[in-house]
Amino acid sequence: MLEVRFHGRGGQGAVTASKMLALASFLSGEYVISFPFFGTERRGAPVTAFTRIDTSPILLKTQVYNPDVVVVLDGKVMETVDVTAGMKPDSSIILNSPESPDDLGLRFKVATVDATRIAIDLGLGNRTNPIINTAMLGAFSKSTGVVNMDQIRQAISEMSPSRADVNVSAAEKAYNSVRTGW
Amino acid sequence: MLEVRFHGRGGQGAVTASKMLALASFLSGEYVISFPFFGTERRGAPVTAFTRIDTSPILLKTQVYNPDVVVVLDGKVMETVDVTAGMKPDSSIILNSPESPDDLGLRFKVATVDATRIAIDLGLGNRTNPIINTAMLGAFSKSTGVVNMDQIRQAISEMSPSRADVNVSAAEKAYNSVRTGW
Amino acid sequence: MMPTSIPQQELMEPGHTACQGCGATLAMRYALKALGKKTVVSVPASCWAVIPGAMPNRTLDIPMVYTPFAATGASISGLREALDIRGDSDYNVVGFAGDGGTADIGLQSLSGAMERGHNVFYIMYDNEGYMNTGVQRSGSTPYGAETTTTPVGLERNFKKQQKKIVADIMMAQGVPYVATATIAYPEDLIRKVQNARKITGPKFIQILAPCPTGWYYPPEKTIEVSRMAVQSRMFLLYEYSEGKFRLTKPSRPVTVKEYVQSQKRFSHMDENEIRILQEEVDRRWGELLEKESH
Amino acid sequence: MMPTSIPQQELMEPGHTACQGCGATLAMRYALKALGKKTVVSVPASCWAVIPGAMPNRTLDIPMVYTPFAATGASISGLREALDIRGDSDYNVVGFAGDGGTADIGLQSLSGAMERGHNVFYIMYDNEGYMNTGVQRSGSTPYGAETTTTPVGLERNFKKQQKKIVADIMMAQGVPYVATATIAYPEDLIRKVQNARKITGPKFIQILAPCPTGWYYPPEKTIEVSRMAVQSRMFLLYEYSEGKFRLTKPSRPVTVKEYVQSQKRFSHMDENEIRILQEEVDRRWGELLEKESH
Amino acid sequence: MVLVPLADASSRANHTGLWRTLKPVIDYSSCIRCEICWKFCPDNAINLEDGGSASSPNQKVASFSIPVIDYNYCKGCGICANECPEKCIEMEFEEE
Amino acid sequence: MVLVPLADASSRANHTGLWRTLKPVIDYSSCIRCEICWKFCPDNAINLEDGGSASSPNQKVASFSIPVIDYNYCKGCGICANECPEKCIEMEFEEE
Amino acid sequence: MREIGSKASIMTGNEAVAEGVRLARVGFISAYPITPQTTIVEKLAEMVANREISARYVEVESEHSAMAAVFASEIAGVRSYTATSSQGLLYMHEMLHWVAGQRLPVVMSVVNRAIGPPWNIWSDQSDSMNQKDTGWIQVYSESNQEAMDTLIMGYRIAEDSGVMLPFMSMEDAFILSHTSEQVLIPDQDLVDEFLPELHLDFRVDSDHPMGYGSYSTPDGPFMELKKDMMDSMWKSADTIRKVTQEFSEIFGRDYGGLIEEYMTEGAEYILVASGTVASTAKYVAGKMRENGMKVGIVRIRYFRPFPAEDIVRAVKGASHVGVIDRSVSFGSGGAMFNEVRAALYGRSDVPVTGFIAGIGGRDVREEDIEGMVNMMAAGKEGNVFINVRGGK
Amino acid sequence: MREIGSKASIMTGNEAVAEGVRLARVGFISAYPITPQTTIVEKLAEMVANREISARYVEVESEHSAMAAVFASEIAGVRSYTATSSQGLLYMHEMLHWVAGQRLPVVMSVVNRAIGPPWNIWSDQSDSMNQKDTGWIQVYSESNQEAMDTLIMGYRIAEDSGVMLPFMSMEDAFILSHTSEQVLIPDQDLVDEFLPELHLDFRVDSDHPMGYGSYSTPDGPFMELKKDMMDSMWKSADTIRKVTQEFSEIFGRDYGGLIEEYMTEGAEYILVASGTVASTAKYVAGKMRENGMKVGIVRIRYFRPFPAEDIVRAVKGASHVGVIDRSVSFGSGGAMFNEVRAALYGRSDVPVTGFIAGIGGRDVREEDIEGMVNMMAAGKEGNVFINVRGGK
Ligand SMILES: Cc1ncc(C[n+]2csc(CCOP(=O)(O)OP(=O)(O)O)c2C)c(N)n1
Ligand SMILES: Cc1ncc(C[n+]2csc(CCOP(=O)(O)OP(=O)(O)O)c2C)c(N)n1
Ligand code: SF4
Ligand code: SF4
Ligand code: SF4
Ligand code: SF4
Repeated sequence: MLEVRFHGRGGQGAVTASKMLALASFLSGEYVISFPFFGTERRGAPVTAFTRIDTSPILLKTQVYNPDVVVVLDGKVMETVDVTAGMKPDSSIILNSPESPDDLGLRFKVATVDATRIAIDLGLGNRTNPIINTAMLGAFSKSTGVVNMDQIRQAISEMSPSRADVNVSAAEKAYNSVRTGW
Repeated sequence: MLEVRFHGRGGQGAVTASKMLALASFLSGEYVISFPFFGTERRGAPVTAFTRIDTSPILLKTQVYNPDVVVVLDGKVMETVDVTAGMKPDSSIILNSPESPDDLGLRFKVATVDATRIAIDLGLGNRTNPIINTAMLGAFSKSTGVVNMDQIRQAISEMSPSRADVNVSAAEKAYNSVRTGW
Repeated sequence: MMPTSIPQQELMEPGHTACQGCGATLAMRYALKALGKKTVVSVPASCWAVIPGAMPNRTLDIPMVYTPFAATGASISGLREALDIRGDSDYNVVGFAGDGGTADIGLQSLSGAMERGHNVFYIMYDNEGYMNTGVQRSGSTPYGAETTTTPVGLERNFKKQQKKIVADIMMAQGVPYVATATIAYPEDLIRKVQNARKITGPKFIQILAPCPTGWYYPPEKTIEVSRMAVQSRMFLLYEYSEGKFRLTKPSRPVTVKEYVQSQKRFSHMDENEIRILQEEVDRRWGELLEKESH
Repeated sequence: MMPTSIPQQELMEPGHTACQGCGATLAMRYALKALGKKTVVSVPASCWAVIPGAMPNRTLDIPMVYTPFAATGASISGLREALDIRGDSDYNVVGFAGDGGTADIGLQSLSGAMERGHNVFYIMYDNEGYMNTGVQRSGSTPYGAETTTTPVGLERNFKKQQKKIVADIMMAQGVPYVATATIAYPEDLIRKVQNARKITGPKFIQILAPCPTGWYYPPEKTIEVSRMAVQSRMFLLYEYSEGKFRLTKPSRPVTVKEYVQSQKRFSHMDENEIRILQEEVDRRWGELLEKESH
Repeated sequence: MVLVPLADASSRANHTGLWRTLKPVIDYSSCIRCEICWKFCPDNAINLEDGGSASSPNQKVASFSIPVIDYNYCKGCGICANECPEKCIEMEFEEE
Repeated sequence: MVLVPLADASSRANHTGLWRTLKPVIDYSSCIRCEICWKFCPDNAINLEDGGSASSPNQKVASFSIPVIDYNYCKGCGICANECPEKCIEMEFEEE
Repeated sequence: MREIGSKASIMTGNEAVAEGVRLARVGFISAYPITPQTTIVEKLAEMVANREISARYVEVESEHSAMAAVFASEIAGVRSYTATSSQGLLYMHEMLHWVAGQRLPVVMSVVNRAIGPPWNIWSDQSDSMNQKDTGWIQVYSESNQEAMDTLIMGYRIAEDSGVMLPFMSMEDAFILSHTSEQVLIPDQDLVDEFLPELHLDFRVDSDHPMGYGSYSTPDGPFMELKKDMMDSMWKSADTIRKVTQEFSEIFGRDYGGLIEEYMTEGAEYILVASGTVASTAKYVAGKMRENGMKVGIVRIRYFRPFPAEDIVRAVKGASHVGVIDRSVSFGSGGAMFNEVRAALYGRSDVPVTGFIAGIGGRDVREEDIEGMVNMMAAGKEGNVFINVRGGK
Repeated sequence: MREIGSKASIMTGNEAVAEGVRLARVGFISAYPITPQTTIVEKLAEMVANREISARYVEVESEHSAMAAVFASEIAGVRSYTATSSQGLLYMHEMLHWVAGQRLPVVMSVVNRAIGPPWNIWSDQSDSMNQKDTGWIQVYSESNQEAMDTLIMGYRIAEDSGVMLPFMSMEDAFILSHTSEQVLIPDQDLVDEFLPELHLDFRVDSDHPMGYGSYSTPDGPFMELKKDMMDSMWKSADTIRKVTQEFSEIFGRDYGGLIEEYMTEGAEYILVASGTVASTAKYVAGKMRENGMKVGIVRIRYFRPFPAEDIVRAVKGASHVGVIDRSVSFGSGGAMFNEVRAALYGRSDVPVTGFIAGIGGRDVREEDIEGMVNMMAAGKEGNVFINVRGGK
């Protein structure tokens, strides 16, 4: 069973990312579960979401306490939330950041991708609200190998059929540009 | 323990009569309980009330099924209600009626009093709505001997202080004119 | 003299258990004459939930749904939609509730149903108090009235607030058909219900229905008191239909004082209190006259 | 140009959790400026029950009682009487509720409190929908708006009914002080609350409070949208005080179409639908002008 | 089948005439058949029965129907007597 | 004593400035101290600080108070920038 | 013969309750009428009008609002009272939770009446039994005297600083509420001594602005708050015993504690019951004892907190226990029956039979109680409906 | 690896429930929004707007009205649906009784959420547990698939001519309602075969005027009506078993019956639980079994009718039974804990421990469940709060 935790802020699509990942894995024949940790917070406030992936039905319904992978959509969240909480020594963390993994000084396996840049370049959202979740999925695919790009493409076209192409491009760009520090 | 059941129609004061009897007995140091059988019926509809009198606290909270005394404030009730239901062979029944006890053909101890006449003569209520409950109590006192007129007087002045005098007169008149068929 | 023009059809049967001289029964009787047999009525807790008698008795020749006290508006919403789904759009769906069940505990449900615009009737029979529970104050009780929860006593705690007039609230909410009526004028009442039938959408009719038991007057005076309520302008008859407002101008006006003196519930009122009431009556009369003028 | 005349005192603290550009917070902020520190506010389920943040946070410098959704009117009745019993008659007792909590589930309790005449304020912040639960239709949602329970879809199921205007209902019920206001005009809003303070008895103020999250416009436009609502006459500002009615006649009128185009919730509307809305706006404007004229 | 709280027996079985203290009696010789008593009876205790034109008692007659009180149901409220324009209904004491 | 659900800690502890994506920056040289930004800020994130008459930047000055944004709380909604009559508030990108 | 005190009188249960409210110096009353509660609040309205009590009385537009009004007045620190019944109690269900969760010592009278449909204004306990998990202390009286005394004790118990939970005091519809019997009215002085003024240390105060209620995340103190309510409810059992004891010292009437044991000494058959049914059962037990049947009665006064230990102790010697429920819990059996069995689990092995009786005001007669004992004697177990017309 | 049917998809619990409503061909929907139920009715509103379901959707002004509207539509013979949560469920308490008492087979979804104050939108079962005696069948699901399937079965069960009781189907807040997982959507044809059209033989009809509800005196059929409800509720257990079996034959998913037994075979420690806590407990049981702890789980699906017999049978071989309540019953202990002990009374003598966990959305973690088993192994009894911050 693989456990993934997403961090972002309200409106950035962390919950959607968690669900897209689940869908992509589901499409490859895995059992999945994806859920947000819901607050009553408003647009802009920190948000967490979880995905579990397994080869048999998932009975465990708790939150994810020891994620195998952590995905951070917005570095600013790290100012208030300990995104590394519960990470195991061999867990990895994927960050939306223009910096290189090594510059971040985290004691885990770190990957970075400049998802905001990718989104803005492709016209996904705007500078205030770039839509970065598909790019993060591309980075996830490459750095973890858990789902492949075909499945991600399929998941994107199911969940956002209207702008599927651009989103797929974003995922691909991220797939190709993610920098893994391990 | 003495068990009494009152029959009348809504507005005639059967419930008050039952309570006055309880008060009179209470004043003579007995334990008492007095309660109506409540319907949702309106003014004019048949009404039943009960009184229990005992020398020790009354634990029995059921309706009265086998009354020692039945008091009927309005003969018309007898057209729909079996006022003699549950009466024991030696139970007595006190009726508001101008007739003599023997003319009524009931197989119980019967007493009659023309309470309506007494009330109207004394100006208690009017012909449409004569107030007869105090008269019925006078008749009850005389024919059963359970409470004496002093206590009835006291009960009346506590419960209807404004027209106590006339009501006491009614009770006395009834006391003196009740005809017992036993 | 011509005999009455009101329909002969009786959809309320005798043998019901209302008090002698009950005005609320007449409100139902007349309303059903105008509505006809293809009608279903929802009745919340109120005298009218008791009037048909205990199970298994019914006194209406139409289906009558017994509804919790606060639920009339919602229940007619559900009935209406379900009958339409069934294809029975020709049924009249009617909520029939007392003033407590309308002005107080049922107001929200009423307002919601009206706002949603269901094709329903809501008839409020207004006996100006909670009568079934033994005469307590409602929002629709008029200023000055004594009830068991506004006992006069040493503090003179009669009802101090003016009557909340639900029909006015319904107009303010934009209900397409709103009317007031009373049992002393059955022809008017029936005509209004018939007019309401012509409108698809929500319809609200408030019927003043005097209650001898709660207003403390002899039962034979029910019609008389109902008539005096109109003549004294204590209860104004109007019809508001799709933006048009029509006010009945009663002949032979009676003073508020005369009206008030016809019922024991007002018997404690002094001149000053009667004046306060008269002034409010005059004010409202003026207001509604104005309203009619455009 | 003179700086604003509104009171400097802040009784709402920063650090609350409202959305960016939330109009409802401004409604509270201004209201408290007018009410001052000796105020207790009862807030039912709504955005405002969440805005102060999770326990142990509070964002107001006055006591705030969290109240079940349907209970605002009754709770201020109890608070008022109890404070009077305590001898604290100088407190302002205020119900502060959203439009869902006022026009729908709280209407009954509101109407009851007003009818009984307690010396209380009821402030409805009107963001025209159930926002805390994610933008559902309320009775106060205007005609034409899309919400999650009135999704347009193939059937064009946007809200089909005209807005239920609670302030109008309150006037019809005879509440001594009724006013409408909006956050784009804080001076007007504050003056109205201050006027209301002069009246002993129930006071009702409806404040239009645009919601970027539910109306789908960018957060920086909150004041602009609030202003346009008045200029387009979609939301009319008035004050009704002890029988006197005063209507604000907005300068620089904007069409309903322009207003509607400023928000995505109306983006599906076609010319005909906009016309229906414009007609209703014109009708009501005429009606209130009339009302003012006597 | 389950038991459902339904009520389907006509209230006609309930003879509320027993509630009566005073009894309305119509003097047909003055009755003008205006139907007012029928109209205002809250207990539906007055039936309009076909009287034929012949039975008209006087000039003012307004209808061919005769109001007949059904004492099984009349509760004796007195409204009919009070409203009768010709005052031809008398409220009498019930004989016991 | 029992536990009662009471909330008595000021929300000031909650730095909602973190929610911000865009950051309003006031150009004091054009600011006329009309207080409009202060008036309309839904987050009470603008404080009026005493600026003294001397610091008046230009002719149109309306008050002696200078609006100062408290970035601990400003969520970056942009209302102040939008309403500023002199357009002297710029919404800038947050540096990371 | 009974001694008559100078303030003895006969009065209905509802009148006695109203007297209790007066004696407790309640400051704020809000209610909505419903048969058979109405005469309580009518009486109180009259007292207010006649200055016999210095309280404010507000008649609201629904029971939800009645409870909301006393919620708010209590939070402002004023001793508050309401009363209701049946549908009215159901209609305030949400508010019951709210008042308990806010730890407000409101006292309410409930006149136990059946739940519709069909409408039925007569006695059964389904209304209050359906509120058993709302966080209110619940007590059933068997006489008018007890109803009045319980109300006065109610404020003492509810307002105890270690309890701070609302208090629901039950009377059976009509059988108590509208039944007149003798009641001794205690002196106001003594009551004042027994029941000090309410002092709520968190009452609304603009000098100490707080949020009353607030919201809590899963990691917030929500679960701790609920556990504290649970703990306080359990601990209230001792407070109840202590207060009942103190009451008996001052006023001379001893109600025992959470339960009353009647002839349980050496009893073979013990019936557990509450309200007026328990009173009748005591009467029948007395009669049956005379005929050699060793019958005893455990009268449940407090159903919340549930007196598990007391019951276990009381039925120890019995060879068969019967539990009378005057309410229905569809799909489960009698609620009291279940809780008694749960309490006895692992502590007893006598057979326990559940009797469901008196629903919708169906009278529970002497012969019904005798029948129950006889069924127990015959070894009958399970859930039995009493005096119900058979078949369909 | 799991087989993917052509109609498989991932969706949230609320989406799955909305699909169930569509498949059940509901005709009338009325609801009021409340987190976390909202997305069910939003989805339905969308389906209606997009003609994916031929139902009318009415958004009313409160939950009391939502239930009143479906009460009325159902009495007119139209299959009806509503959904709510927490405070909304409490607010319709009176109407719950009314719908059950009128014998209307309404189906409702309840998204289990905690009760305030303080406000808390997260999961616990206090809301529905407080409605346990209202005459509704109650069922708890552990997965989105089960939630959808249960809804469809619900109409079959509720509308059975021998049952005719309303049906309340629970989902844990967020943990199911907002969690996405795979769901197989059955074919409409098969559902139509399984679930025939509603035919209410007493539906409103002006040709057969009747009073619906009426009122009853104590001597009227009131008590008989309530007994009939009780009987029907008990008998519904068989209907549930039969319908569940038939469902499994048609759709290939077997939910067992009123309870699910998981690894109870030879289990020493059996935990009785419901909802998603039971799912997690199953996971933990599997892990502990691997470590040699003989743990089994009894998952209560139907809490009403209470599956007493099934539970007695399932726990027979255990040496210690634990019951997890995700709700609080102040002054009594866990409600499931009590009913389990009542059921076992006289039929078992193993120790039974009550665990109260997950209140207000407090996560029930693996270690919490392990801890419970360890406490059982250590012989701990009574009522234990799990994962609560200590002291005060
Ligand atoms: C929730 C609820 N509260 C209270 C009652 C008790 N109740 C039944 S009828 C009634 C009075 C009804 O008054 P109104 O609506 O004016 O009708 P009326 O009795 O005057 O005809 C009351 C208070 C109830 N049945 N349900
Ligand atoms: C009885 C009840 N029903 C539903 C809810 C859920 N609920 C909480 S806030 C809310 C919406 C409030 O809308 P509104 O009053 O307009 O205020 P807003 O959220 O828009 O500020 C709803 C439906 C609740 N808390 N209680
Ligand atoms: S109390 Fe009044 S309204 Fe009710 S039945 Fe009697 S007369 Fe009619
Ligand atoms: S949803 Fe709207 S009203 Fe609510 S906090 Fe956000 S902006 Fe304000
Ligand atoms: S007295 Fe009353 S009930 Fe009898 S016939 Fe006349 S109007 Fe009808
Ligand atoms: S951007 Fe918004 S929150 Fe920030 S200072 Fe300006 S108005 Fe206030």
